[in-house]
Amino acid sequence: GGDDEGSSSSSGGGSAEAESLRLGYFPNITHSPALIGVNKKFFETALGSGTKLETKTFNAGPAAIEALFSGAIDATYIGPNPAINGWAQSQGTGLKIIAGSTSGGAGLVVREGINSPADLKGKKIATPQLGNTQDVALRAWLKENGLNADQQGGGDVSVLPQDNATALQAFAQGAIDGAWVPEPNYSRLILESKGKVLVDEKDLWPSGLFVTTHLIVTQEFLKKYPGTVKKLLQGHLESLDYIEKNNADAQKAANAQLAALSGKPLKDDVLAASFKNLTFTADPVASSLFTSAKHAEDVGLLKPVDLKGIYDLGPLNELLKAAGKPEVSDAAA
Amino acid sequence: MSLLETRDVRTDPLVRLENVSKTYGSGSNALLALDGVSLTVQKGEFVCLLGASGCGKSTLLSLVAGLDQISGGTLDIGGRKVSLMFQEAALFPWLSVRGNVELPLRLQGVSRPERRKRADELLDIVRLRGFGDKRPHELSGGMRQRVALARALAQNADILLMDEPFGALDAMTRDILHDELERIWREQRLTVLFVTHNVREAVRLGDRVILLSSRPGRVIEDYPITHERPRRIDSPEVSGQAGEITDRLRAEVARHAQ
Amino acid sequence: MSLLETRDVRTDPLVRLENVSKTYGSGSNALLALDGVSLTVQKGEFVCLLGASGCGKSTLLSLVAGLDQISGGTLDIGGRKVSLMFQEAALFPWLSVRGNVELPLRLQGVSRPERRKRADELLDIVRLRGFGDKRPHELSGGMRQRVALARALAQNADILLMDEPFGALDAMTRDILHDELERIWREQRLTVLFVTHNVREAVRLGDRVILLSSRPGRVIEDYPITHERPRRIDSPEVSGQAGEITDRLRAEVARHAQ
Amino acid sequence: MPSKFPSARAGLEGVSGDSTAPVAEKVGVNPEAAEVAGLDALELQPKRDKGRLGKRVWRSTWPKVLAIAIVLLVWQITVWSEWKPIYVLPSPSTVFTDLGNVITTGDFWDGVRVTMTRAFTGFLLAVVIGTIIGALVSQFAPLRAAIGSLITGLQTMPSIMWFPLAILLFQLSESAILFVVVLGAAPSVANGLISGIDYVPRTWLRVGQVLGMRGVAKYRHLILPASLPSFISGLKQGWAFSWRSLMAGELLVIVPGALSIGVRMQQARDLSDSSLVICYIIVVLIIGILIDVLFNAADNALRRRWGLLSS
Amino acid sequence: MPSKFPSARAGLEGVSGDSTAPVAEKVGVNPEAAEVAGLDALELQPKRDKGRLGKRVWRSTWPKVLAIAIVLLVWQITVWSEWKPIYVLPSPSTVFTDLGNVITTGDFWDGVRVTMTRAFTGFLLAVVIGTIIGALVSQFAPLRAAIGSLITGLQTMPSIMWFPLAILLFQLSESAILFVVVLGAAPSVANGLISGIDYVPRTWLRVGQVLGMRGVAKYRHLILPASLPSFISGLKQGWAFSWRSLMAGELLVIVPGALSIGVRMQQARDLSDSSLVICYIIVVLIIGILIDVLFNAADNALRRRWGLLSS
Ligand SMILES: Nc1ncnc2c1ncn2[C@@H]1O[C@H](COP(=O)(O)OP(=O)(O)OP(=O)(O)O)[C@@H](O)[C@H]1O
Ligand SMILES: Nc1ncnc2c1ncn2[C@@H]1O[C@H](COP(=O)(O)OP(=O)(O)OP(=O)(O)O)[C@@H](O)[C@H]1O
Ligand SMILES: [Mg+2]
Ligand SMILES: [Mg+2]
Repeated sequence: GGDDEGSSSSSGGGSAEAESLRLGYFPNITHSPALIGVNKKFFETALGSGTKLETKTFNAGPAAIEALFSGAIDATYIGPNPAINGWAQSQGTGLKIIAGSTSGGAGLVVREGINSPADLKGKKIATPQLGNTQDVALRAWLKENGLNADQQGGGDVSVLPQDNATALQAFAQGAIDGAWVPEPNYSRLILESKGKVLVDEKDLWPSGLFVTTHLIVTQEFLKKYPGTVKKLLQGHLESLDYIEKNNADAQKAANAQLAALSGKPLKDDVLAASFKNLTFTADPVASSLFTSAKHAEDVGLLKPVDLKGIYDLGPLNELLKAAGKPEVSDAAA
Repeated sequence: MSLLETRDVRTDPLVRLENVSKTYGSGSNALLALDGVSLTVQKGEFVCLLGASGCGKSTLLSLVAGLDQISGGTLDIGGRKVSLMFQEAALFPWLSVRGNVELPLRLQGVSRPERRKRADELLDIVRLRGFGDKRPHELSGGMRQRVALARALAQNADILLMDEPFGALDAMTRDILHDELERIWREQRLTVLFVTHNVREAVRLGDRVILLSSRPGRVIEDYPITHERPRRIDSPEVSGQAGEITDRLRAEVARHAQ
Repeated sequence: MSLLETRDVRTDPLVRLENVSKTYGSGSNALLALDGVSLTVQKGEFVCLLGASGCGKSTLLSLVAGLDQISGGTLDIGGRKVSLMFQEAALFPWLSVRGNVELPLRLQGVSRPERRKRADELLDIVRLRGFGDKRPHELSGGMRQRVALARALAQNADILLMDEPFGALDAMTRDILHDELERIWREQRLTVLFVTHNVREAVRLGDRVILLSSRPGRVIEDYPITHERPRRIDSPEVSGQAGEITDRLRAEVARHAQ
Repeated sequence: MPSKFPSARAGLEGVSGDSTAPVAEKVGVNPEAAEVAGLDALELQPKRDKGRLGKRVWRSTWPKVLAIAIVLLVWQITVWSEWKPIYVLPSPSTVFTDLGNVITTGDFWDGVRVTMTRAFTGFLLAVVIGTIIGALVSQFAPLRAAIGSLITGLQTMPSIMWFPLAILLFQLSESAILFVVVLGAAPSVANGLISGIDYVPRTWLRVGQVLGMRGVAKYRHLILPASLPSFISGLKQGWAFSWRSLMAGELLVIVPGALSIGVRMQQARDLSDSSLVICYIIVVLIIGILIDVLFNAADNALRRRWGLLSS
Repeated sequence: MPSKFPSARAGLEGVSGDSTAPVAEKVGVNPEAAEVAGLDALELQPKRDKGRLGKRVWRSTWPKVLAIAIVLLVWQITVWSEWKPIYVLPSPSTVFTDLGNVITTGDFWDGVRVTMTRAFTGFLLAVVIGTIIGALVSQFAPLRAAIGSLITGLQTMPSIMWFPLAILLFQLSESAILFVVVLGAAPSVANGLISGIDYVPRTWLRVGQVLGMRGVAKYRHLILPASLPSFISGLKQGWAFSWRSLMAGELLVIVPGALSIGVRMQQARDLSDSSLVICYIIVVLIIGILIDVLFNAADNALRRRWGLLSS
């Protein structure tokens, strides 16, 4: 990686302000900093009166990337996978990751009776989507444990990419034997369907941290309006601070925003469990992104891609420095 | 065939209408098409129906065929098989001419070669040999009518109802079909109820000619035709009686027109 | 109206067919319906067409109306407005009886009250006063035919082509309509081409009666009818000439049947 | 001999012993039974109880009530049988309690309003566009050769595949949703019209030609009325497509505030709240049925006019 | 005076000066132009070049080629205009290179096979079920009252809402996919049949009655052939629905072996690979068009039989 070119290109820039900032996020607990930032108006406050905030919500990463690329939004919270795909498709010209948001909160939940990797032979395990972080994590983990699984669902273990709703229902009815999923479904499988944790993904990563959500902007916007981007990051950091300092209130705010967006809040126990499993941090845990991409390449789910330059953490580090907090790095492990 | 022989079977009433009435629609829109029609047709009888346009002749046939329900009175055909040749040819466009004629035979379960033979015979009778493979839309109006006739004959019914079957035919073709129809009627001892506007045709063919009044239809006259068969349509007897009936009909239409 | 007066306009050929032929289908399936038909109709003339069933009369009318393309020869109607009354009534089921009659008027841009007045007049002429609000399916066969006549008359065309227009009517109603048609023809100086199977009707109405041969249709006879108008269908002159033409027609059909 | 009404021949049926008699059996049928005989009912429908509104309403209502009762019963029995855990297959009472809760919130009705507005706007647009395309395609042979099949091809495309294009063209606006809806529905409308036009009987076309109809007049007075039955069934299909596309399309742009039905459905699924899922299935079914009732009314009016239904 | 063929009257048209003449204009038209005149072409179609296969093929091909050329041109121009970055709107050449790469893998064809097998199985099932339901509903008035509208109601349900039920009933098996497909397509088939039956002309029904048709014979010999046009258009719609449902349904179950088209489409989207997305749009379009061509062939054969098209 390099903390050189990315940061220098924007940090030196002026304070040009956009008239409006169109920010995307998902109505999902892993996007809590966004949910809270919107709910508590941290973004609006940070952006000031000069820049209007427009928020858009998405149901899935691809749509968010489509919107980002076609100019319908300027920045969005998003998972690592769509970001990598977008980076690869645009050959490193479409977007930049400017901050981390969420880490952790995923793992393999299985039904009673499965106690070791060996027990998984001949079983069906769901993942959210072929080639996404969880899918890759599962495949890498299986490989490590001497089990093979191919892309078409065959092999020792049958890996079945499935949307979350289907996976949850299928697990509840015994149509699948386990699922490697992120929050809040990770907690829901445990709490509602009496699933058992076989692997908590945290345990697989060096510091227990791996990226779940981060914040990206289009390179164009970043170049044109570095000032606005900085203010966006300011709001983002305030949101993270709030979570750290007022965890209970933060949970409430996130759930309130969720309810406003989707009509129904999460159940309290799921909410609490999810918050416990998730770590909200501005650190994008770059090393986990690079490792995960490497794993994906290894299992043939990603064409070799050069991720060098996907991060531009300069503005973030400036803000962190100003706030007297430790800077973050975009270096691979 | 002597007249006596045909008389023989006339003691067997096969179609009986008693005081039959038929109303179309309801409320202010109701239209009384038939009113108190009483009529008995013996087995083997050839009865012709005459009447002004719109007086209810087709309605009467459709009641006898069971296509419409009577609104009053009694109608009884003793459960016989009825075949009706409609005023419009009403052929099925998805079948060839032969297919249309064969259809009643198929429904009777006649075997394929038998069916084909019979259909070709019938097409011969209506002078349409060689048109079996055409489609209905490739025929002229008169040809379609003849196919409909062949189809009706294929049904092998006891009672044959015919609604202006020869209306679209030239005189010569009609004469030929008169002969054929008479032959079939005699050979198969059919009971025929025959609607026409051609009085001479009615006298040529019928054992009886029944006159209906204009809206609502009522039986106003029942002429027995006693000339010996075979009759010729341009014979003086036929012309004479036709003239008489025509005058009565004209009087009736004129009465109604006032 | 004297004969001389009608003769006046006869120097103006309005419909001209020269050696017209018409083939349906192609290849082995081809059917030669008309072959070398030459015929000239003067302005204001009333020409009747006679011929066996399927000889190509309807085909001829549809060629003149421009509904089908001729396969050979020349056809020329000088761009006049043509109205055709089809063999089948072909009313539009989505329109009421009045709506059907008003349709040509609407297309001409006639105003609504004017349209309604005219349609009612026409329905009066065809003796269907009071049936304006019915739907076509509520009419009898003959009534439908009369609506089609009213619709054709509403078109106000120069040339009126009529395909067996009175085939489904009783004698009396037909007589009335003969008179009406003759009156309209005279008053509006129409040119009429009239197909029928009723030879007496042809002689009753026509200035000329043209005989077509059986498949393929060819003009085999052209009788001028010179009896003074008004004629009566049951007058001895009409009957006499009709008899003569009928014999010729019978000979033709018989020839073809062999 | 029976003296009144059509039972006379039926009485004789046994006597004649002719079992192939097609007529006798038909006539003996009583009016209520004739109603049941379906197609024949078109012709044999009794005229007498016209105006007895109550009876008519009852006759069209009881089968619905019965059907619903049967469904509920089977459902409840399945629940009682404990075939599946209650959180997978909730009982009717749970679902109806939930449904009650859902539909008593003003928020829900706001969502219905949002969704229905989109549905109607999109559908109307689709009808206009589909009609124009259908008319043009059926009119011009080269156009038909060029895009005739493409129309059906477009229709088989899942709405989700249009999302990228919709976003590209319309960003994240309401227009993007409408775009998806129109692409879903317009082909059906066009196809219905085309097929209707293709089956206009030749005779009518010839009549139109003789009457000098051309251009717009021909469409107005001949083609459209003659192809109306097929057009209406195309509209009906188009509605189904537009609604399905809308349910997917609403996930494209989520406007905070009133939550559209599509978003609510998706949310219910994401929450794996089976009771709520069934709630929304019921809501969507009811909307679908209400719309279908409208189409059927139009269709019946048409059939009555055409004389295909006794009035 | 012109001596041959139909130009005579056209020649006189100017002379007569009667611009309202409906006939003269029609006759003067030359055969090629008449072809263009669309509907009228049904009647006026020239018979002469029958058998000149080459010309006929060319006539139905050039509009397609032209249409494709125009689309490609517009697309390429848009790309050149740099309206959107190349990774959002790839150029035709990129897409066709990708398409070439995709369709030259055996894996792709395996996927096509899997998907088409499912599509045909599902569609056939839907046709059988839809036909039976349609026949029953149109036959029995109470059934119609009970579930007539429900059929359309079901149709408006997004396939995705059937997933829970599909899993409930069939777990994650092929049957679950078929279930979703059938639920998507059967209503269209049923509706097509019902609407066809409803519009069978009264006269034909009466003819059938007189011929003594009842029960199965009536359906076989009268109702089905008479309602065939509407039935075919129902099948066409049903196919579109089943295909769309399949694309969604295939995401439900990934059966070890080949990756179905639905899964591949979804993946292309997940990868934000717009070129690949367009590839699959093209693949699905082509499959849709091929199937439509089959339906059109059936439809044309039918119209020819019915005399609605000159043969
Ligand atoms: N389905 C119907 N609905 C309403 N009225 C009808 C219906 N069928 C016939 N009528 C009316 O009943 C009367 C008799 O009709 P019908 O067809 O029996 O006459 P018809 O004697 O056959 O006449 P035509 O010689 O012209 O065929 C007519 O006034 C007609 O308008
Ligand atoms: N559309 C068509 N396709 C093929 N052949 C046709 C078509 N129309 C008519 N014919 C054939 O052309 C010939 C003449 O038909 P046309 O309808 O002109 O007869 P017509 O003289 O009117 O007979 P009719 O008195 O029975 O109405 C017939 O042999 C018929 O089979
Ligand atoms: Mg009649
Ligand atoms: Mg004719």
